[in-house]
Amino acid sequence: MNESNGDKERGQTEVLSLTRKDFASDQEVRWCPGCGDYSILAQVQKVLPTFHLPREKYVFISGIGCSSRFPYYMKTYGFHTIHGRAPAVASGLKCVRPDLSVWVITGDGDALSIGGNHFIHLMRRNIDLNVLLFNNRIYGLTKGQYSPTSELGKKTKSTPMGSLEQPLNPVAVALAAGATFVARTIDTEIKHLQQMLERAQQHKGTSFVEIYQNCPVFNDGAWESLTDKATRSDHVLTLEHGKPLVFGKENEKGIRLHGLRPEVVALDAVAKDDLLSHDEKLDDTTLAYMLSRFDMPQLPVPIGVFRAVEKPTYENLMQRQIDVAIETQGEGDLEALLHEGDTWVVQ
Amino acid sequence: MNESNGDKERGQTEVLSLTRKDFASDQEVRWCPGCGDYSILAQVQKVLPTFHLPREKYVFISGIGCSSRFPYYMKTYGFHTIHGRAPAVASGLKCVRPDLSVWVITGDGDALSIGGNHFIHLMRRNIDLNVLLFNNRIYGLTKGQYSPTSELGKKTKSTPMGSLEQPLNPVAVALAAGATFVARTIDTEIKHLQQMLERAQQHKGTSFVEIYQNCPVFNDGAWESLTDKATRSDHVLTLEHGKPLVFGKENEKGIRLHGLRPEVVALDAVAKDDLLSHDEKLDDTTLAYMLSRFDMPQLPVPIGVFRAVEKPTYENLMQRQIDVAIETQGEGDLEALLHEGDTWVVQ
Amino acid sequence: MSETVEKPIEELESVIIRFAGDSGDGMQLTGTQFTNTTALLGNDISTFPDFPAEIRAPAGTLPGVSGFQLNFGSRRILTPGDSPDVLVAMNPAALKVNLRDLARGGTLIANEDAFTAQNLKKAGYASNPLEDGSLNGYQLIKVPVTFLTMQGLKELGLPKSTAERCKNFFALGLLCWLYDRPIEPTLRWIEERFGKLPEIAEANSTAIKAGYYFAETTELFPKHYQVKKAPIEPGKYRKITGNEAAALGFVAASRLAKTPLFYGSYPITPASDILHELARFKNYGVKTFQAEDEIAAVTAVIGAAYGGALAVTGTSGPGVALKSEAIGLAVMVELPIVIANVQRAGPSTGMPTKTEQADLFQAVLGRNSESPVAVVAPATPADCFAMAIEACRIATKYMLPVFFLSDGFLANGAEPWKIPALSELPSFAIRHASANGGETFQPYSRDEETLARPWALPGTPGLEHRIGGIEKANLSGNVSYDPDNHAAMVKLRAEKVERIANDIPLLQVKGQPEGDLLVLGWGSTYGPITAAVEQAQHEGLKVSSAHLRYLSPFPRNLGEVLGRFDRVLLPEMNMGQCRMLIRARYLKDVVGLNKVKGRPFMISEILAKIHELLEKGERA
Amino acid sequence: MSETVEKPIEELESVIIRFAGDSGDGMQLTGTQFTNTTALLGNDISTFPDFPAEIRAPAGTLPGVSGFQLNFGSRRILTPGDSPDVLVAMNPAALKVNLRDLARGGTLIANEDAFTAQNLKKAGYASNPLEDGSLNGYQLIKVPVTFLTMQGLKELGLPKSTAERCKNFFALGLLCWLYDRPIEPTLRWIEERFGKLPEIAEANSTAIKAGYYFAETTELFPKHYQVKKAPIEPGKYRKITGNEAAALGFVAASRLAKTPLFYGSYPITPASDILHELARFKNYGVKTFQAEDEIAAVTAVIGAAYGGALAVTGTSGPGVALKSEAIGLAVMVELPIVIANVQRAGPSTGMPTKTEQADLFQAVLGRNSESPVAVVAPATPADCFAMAIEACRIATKYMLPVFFLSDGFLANGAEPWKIPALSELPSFAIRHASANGGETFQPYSRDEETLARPWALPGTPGLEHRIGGIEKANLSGNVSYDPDNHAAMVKLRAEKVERIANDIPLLQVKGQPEGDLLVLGWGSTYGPITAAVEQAQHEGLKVSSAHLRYLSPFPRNLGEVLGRFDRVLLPEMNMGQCRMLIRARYLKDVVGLNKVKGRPFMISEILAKIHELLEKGERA
Ligand SMILES: Cc1ncc(C[n+]2csc(CCOP(=O)(O)OP(=O)(O)O)c2C)c(N)n1
Ligand SMILES: Cc1ncc(C[n+]2csc(CCOP(=O)(O)OP(=O)(O)O)c2C)c(N)n1
Ligand code: SF4
Ligand code: SF4
Ligand SMILES: [Mg+2]
Ligand SMILES: [Mg+2]
Repeated sequence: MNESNGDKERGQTEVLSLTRKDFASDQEVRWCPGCGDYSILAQVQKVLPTFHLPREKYVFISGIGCSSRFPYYMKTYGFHTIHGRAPAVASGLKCVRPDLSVWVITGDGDALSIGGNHFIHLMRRNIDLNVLLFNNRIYGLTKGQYSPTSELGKKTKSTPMGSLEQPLNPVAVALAAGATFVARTIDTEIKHLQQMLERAQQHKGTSFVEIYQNCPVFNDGAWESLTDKATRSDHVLTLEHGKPLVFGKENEKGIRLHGLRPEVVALDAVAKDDLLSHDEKLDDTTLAYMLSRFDMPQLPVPIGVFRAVEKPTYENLMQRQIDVAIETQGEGDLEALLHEGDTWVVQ
Repeated sequence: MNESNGDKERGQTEVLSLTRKDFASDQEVRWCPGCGDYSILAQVQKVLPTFHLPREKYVFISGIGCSSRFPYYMKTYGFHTIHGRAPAVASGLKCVRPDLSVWVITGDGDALSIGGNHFIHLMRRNIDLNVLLFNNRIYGLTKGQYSPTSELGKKTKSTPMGSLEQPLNPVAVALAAGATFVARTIDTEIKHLQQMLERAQQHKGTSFVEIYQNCPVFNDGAWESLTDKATRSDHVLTLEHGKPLVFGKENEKGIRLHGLRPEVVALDAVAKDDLLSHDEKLDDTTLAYMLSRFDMPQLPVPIGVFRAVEKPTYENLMQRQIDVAIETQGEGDLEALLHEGDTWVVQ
Repeated sequence: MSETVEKPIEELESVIIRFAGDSGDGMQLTGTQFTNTTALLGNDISTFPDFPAEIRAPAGTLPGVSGFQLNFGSRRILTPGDSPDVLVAMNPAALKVNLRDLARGGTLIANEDAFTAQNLKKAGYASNPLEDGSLNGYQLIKVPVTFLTMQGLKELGLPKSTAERCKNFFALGLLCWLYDRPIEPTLRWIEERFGKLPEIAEANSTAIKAGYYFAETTELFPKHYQVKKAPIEPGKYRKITGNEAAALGFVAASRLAKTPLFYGSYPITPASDILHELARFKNYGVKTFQAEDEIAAVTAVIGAAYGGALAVTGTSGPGVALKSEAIGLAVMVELPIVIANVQRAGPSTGMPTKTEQADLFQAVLGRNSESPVAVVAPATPADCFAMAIEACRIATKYMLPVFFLSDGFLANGAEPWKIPALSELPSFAIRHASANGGETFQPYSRDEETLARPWALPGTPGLEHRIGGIEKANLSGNVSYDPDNHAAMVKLRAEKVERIANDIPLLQVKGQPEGDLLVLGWGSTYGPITAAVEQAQHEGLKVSSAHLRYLSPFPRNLGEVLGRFDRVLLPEMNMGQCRMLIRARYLKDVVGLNKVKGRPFMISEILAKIHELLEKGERA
Repeated sequence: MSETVEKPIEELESVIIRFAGDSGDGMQLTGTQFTNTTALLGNDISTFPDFPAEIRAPAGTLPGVSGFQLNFGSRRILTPGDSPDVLVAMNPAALKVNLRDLARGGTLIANEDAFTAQNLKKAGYASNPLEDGSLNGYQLIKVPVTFLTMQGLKELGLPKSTAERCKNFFALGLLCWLYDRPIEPTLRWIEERFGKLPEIAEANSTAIKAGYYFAETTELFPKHYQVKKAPIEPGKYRKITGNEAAALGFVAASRLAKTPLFYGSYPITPASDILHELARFKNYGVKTFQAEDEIAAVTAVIGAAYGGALAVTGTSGPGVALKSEAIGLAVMVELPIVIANVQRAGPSTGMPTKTEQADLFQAVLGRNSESPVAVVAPATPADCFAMAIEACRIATKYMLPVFFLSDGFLANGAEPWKIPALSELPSFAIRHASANGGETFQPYSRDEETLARPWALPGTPGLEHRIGGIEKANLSGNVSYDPDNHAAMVKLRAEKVERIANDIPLLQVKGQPEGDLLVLGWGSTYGPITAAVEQAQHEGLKVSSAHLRYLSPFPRNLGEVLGRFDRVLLPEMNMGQCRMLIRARYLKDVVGLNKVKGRPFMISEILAKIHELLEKGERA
């Protein structure tokens, strides 16, 4: 967990020339063989150098879970906190250190079960953090209980006859809570995953990225129909801003709106102009919300950016109040503060 | 807090003849003069007798806050728990006692700040509880800090220069979390409030009712534009299942959809058929979600039932698994259980 | 102001007044104004408000009663006073709730206009106590306050309800004459406060004058009283409550440490006022964060500490319970945070507006596994300033969580505070680790003296490292499941706390350094204990007192001090929590005096116990 | 099975074997099968698995090593054993991690095929320990397990990886021969388990046989060993782990009390298995609720208790921290809940897969204000059954929260359990309040003996009442801020816990009832303490032992027992938590022996301390 600090004095040129390896710590990666977390780690380590930020400016903060071991593998600052609380720890950090690039790494249990409250409040606060939720629809670290994103009827150790709850849809919940940036991607979609990471980093405000991740040990194949070559193109809809919603092996299918009801149409029968178009910049979240609800078998599952709108960030508003207070009342003076209010002198 | 129990042996006829007074406990009501909570209490006490359930079948469970003192004033079973946890306490109770009519009383801080996690999980579990959220957009009991539903820029004791967070929309969050019944009403709309309480009681599954409530002491007039006679009809849209969305003093205005964008239109210019119609029974929550986002000044604020769909309740599914297990494995026998697995005899 | 014939004036050494009325009657304001005037006159003072639990319970009811007690004198005043000499009762409910505390033979000033049939019923009186002789044991003075106020304001032509609402100022005027306090400071205050509402300002000014002149004129008051200046240390003073002092202390610590303050909190009685106070100090760079719950508050604070802020979270007992898991994280990652707990009566929700000091166990021992922290406790409202700074100093120097244990009594109680010169404040420099030419950075290396690990801030080139709640290898900070490392780290974390004992003052004994009896205290019991022991010493008893402001670790000489006394009495507003810690550690048979009534100790209660113990044992 | 010439057989009193390999090597299975066979032979046994922290750390690495230790004998076996006599190491990492525990001169059976250059590197070996002489102090037996397994399975024509995966069965066969255990029980088990996969079944059967015959034939093993039946109490037995026993105990309590069980929990190591076990018992009417977090788990359980269920929540230390606030609510509303805490090493996340017993403070004292609860702690894995029932009995009889303090050592450790007859189980009837003709119902009236308030269930006509976390008026249960009532209620709640002392067994001393030294223990230290004291007694030392299974309240005679011994030694897997409680209460200078290494005590560690104390003091 140590770094030599020989690179203290490096200049901008060096920063520019960082590579993927520069972001790999000396700790052995200890996920199970075949775990989707490996790919996510690799993509993060690949894109970070392209942001031209020096390594010390990155902080990875996680809760508890398999996914939350992520910070140990990054040669940046890292904090493996407690279960569910990474969003709050990261919020405190970002409030006092807006200069840092802070990433929250969390799992479906960590973010949505024990951490659900911090999750929704982070979304509405719009603190400039990047949140990566590794959704494997299972509790990995505790060896396979169902999670808040597990499908109804899921059989696990804790639910031998099947679970009884409707799964939470992380994208829908984030949108409803007011998230300004919401995206979804898949561990195996390497390029797309990289793009989403870049978009998240570019966005000022809370960026939420749900990543479908496979847990080969406790929930193998959870996303198979989206990753399997044979079915992938019929089941995945890639969202692109300003573009009509099309999918299928030869982009032969599209989505049309019938009142408020989306339907799949064959492109040869329908003009492209009649298709529903994606717009990630809408202030109204209805479209994004509708898309978040698309699911198999009726509709393809969207990946990409659901929403990306600019709003003031919490930490900037916070700093602005301080600036205004100093402007109007003058920089605080301890002496004056102690002598504030009614005083009297005893001789 | 005591009741004489002379009515132990009463029969069905007596049950039928309960009145509002039978639901008032002997405790003095201690809200501030003019508090909106009084009206809500009165409506609850008025509608309960119409459900023809004996008093002992009702349980009111609350968290902490002004609103959460509610159970003390009901001559039923009552449990004033701890801050934010009423949904979980009520869930445990209902799981083991599906025979009871369990009501959760909560505030905007109680339900959405400290209790946000239990709130979303209650919604997705669909346990048959009635949740009344008294939304006064402020922390009343702790004397006036901003709450998760306070508007951005709210000046309070804890935010003298204004709050920094986008408010949460309770209806939108409940819908996104999968709530099967979601409604909204206003403390001063006595009849409508009563209707919503009735609908909540009729619904099997979690019924969530947001009640706009005025706190004259710390947030007076929060809902004024919706309750003021002069502006009310232009600002409030009453949802009715299967009916087009119209509002205004003389029902002269309606809502039309332009793609996914709702707009206010004058009814003389537009045919009623072109208006957006309400449908609370849709499995897809997009319409309900869109409505939940309606807000002044562009759009009127909807009250009424946003969604009411039947799904199996958690406690029934739970019981069903037990029934199936007993059917297939036989009623558990302690002797057999102790002797389960590999055993050996030592002579 | 005294144009009429002077009535005789009698000198008193000290007076205890309690103002009591409906929450709507403005008794807190009356009390505060009287206090401010009194402070300006140079008396020593101590005050304590007693709020109702409800925001605004129905007018005239018992739960709606609001009280404010003030003790002032020409000698040192250590507590708000055991039992009032004077009770001002603005309605029957106020009388009912407060009469039991009034000293036998004490003065009772009652607003007779409020003793209507309806109000009597609300307060549960069968007959009017002002008439039925039940108050014969007291000096009852019936004043038609409401009527006289309305009379006085008649000419202003105000709406009835507005005029009536001025009756607290009438009462204030009356008391001012009675205890020979000028009304000018209040007139000035009214001017400032209501300047923009001239009608209200005039009404209030008129009312206070009316009260003053009425008292001067009426035969109800044949004489009045004087309380001379107290021999107070020279200096500039202000009145301060514990919560105000704590807030100032945190800001001061931030300035002293040249480190911005981050305060994360979720509102809870009686701690919320610290948040409110700090939210005002934005021009001091203070960032306040109202979190979604206590868990978010403390974890955000841990994040802020990680980022290099002076990081403080504040709450009361139930909130600390929720924070326990995260405090354990701070112990493990050895980051400096301060947890201010303004204790209230429990368990569970308990009695939120009442005081208690029963969260000591929770602070010292209330986490999973071996999770040692430091604990400090202010002794008086003003001491909250000094101990808030101490908490910050210890946390940042030793890199660990520090509890600051205040309570409802300190938080809302007020006393005069001699404003310290900046030069008197402790200085504490904060050092952050920086890269050190090529050497491998060891996030869990340690300072030889304090055993603190380096505070290495994200953003510092070359110090990239990872921390977390899993057991850490010493030095490297890597995850470690090594059995011997774990044992070593458990001991290191405990030793770090123990070392603080070298860095805090020794326990001071007031009175003889050895003897029959030591009365030991901690936290807000300081006032009553000190007063009782001084009284006992005055009576010639061989009793001394000592006060713990550091609870973890204890001052180094505690064991030795205990050894010098035959017996040790430890009064606590709990069932014996500090007593247990001391008994376990020093095997000394410390005797407890335990009060869990949601109220501070009375001097007399402690004095009685001293008498009892010394009678049973030897008498000096 | 022994067609060849019989090799000589030697009798042993007891043997400690540790199986160690990569997590993928199936060592837990091997150990379990060996244990089951051994149990059927009538030996006494004790086992303890040592899981890696990672789900599946990379193959061949040190963190990926999984171990299983078994102690069996023809005499009473109290612990899984201090240091193995035999270590089976399936790869270099397993050797590296476990060698330090192997008894000097002990037998080391190594799978030499796994000692490849790559594996040696992964384990951090510079040279091959099997070759470089570094293992000279041990009896090294190198077996090409992988090769021999493949050979044995050649005819089955399986894919290489499938065949290779059978090597644990080969090793099992080998050990079976070596300790003269039949392989038939395992063959039967394979049949049952893999019946539907005949290929796998055949492969495994073939592998175990191959191992058995190889051992019988090879000159590597010139003799084998026999461990005779232990003189165990007659009866029907099964092997049981602490978590299994706890789950059974809760179901049994539910049946005994004729009250359905509701178990609310959030998964956490090492408590999750109780949830998994209970989820299987739906035909017993058990309702399990996997909550969104620990707070929801415990509050749902409070709701279930309110509704009349036997309500239990289970977790480990960090989870208890989160539950603290709600447990305080249960104290205030006096509802019966059981909190099962399967303790793990801390603080914070700590070492989740390792054991410790450092949450005693948290259980007894870890809440805001005065918040007394009862605490019980099982002494052995099987004792979890009895103490789970006790926890439920006490909670429902006294109407309060009860902690059940297990730990990782008990939870995963196994021992033979003599299955009790139903008639031997404690009976406990639960009474619910019912309306009582016209009388006003008092939800806070109390049973004279237990001080319990009535358990009045919603749905009962005529008992409508309100409860909550604000202080309650005695009898009526109304909200009360009355100072005297609060003091009385604080004392009542404490007294309720104290009264339990009349209802639990007295502390039993094993050995002389008085003497030089008492070794006192609680929880999972029972095994090593008892074994060490028996050994010391055998050596003629005047030492006795006593074990606390009730920590709050303590057994009534604890003070008296302590008084009968010159010295008291209290070994604990913490820094002295029980010791502190005892010192504070009885002012007895109890000596601690504290181990916080994530591992249970070794018998020798305790014995050494006994020797040290008795040498310093007088020798018997
Ligand atoms: C307070 C607390 N409760 C429970 C746990 C146990 N726990 C650790 S991770 C986890 C869930 C992990 O699931 P998820 O967040 O989906 O991460 P994954 O392992 O699947 O990546 C649980 C229940 C804990 N560490 N702390
Ligand atoms: C654990 C805990 N934290 C904080 C509090 C203090 N508290 C009580 S009620 C409340 C907020 C009340 O707001 P809301 O839920 O909106 O109810 P209202 O009073 O407005 O009806 C707070 C912060 C508490 N009682 N317990
Ligand atoms: S258990 Fe699943 S999520 Fe966890 S490391 Fe293994 S494969 Fe990945
Ligand atoms: S403070 Fe507001 S919400 Fe609370 S009782 Fe008073 S008016 Fe109602
Ligand atoms: Mg997961
Ligand atoms: Mg509110």
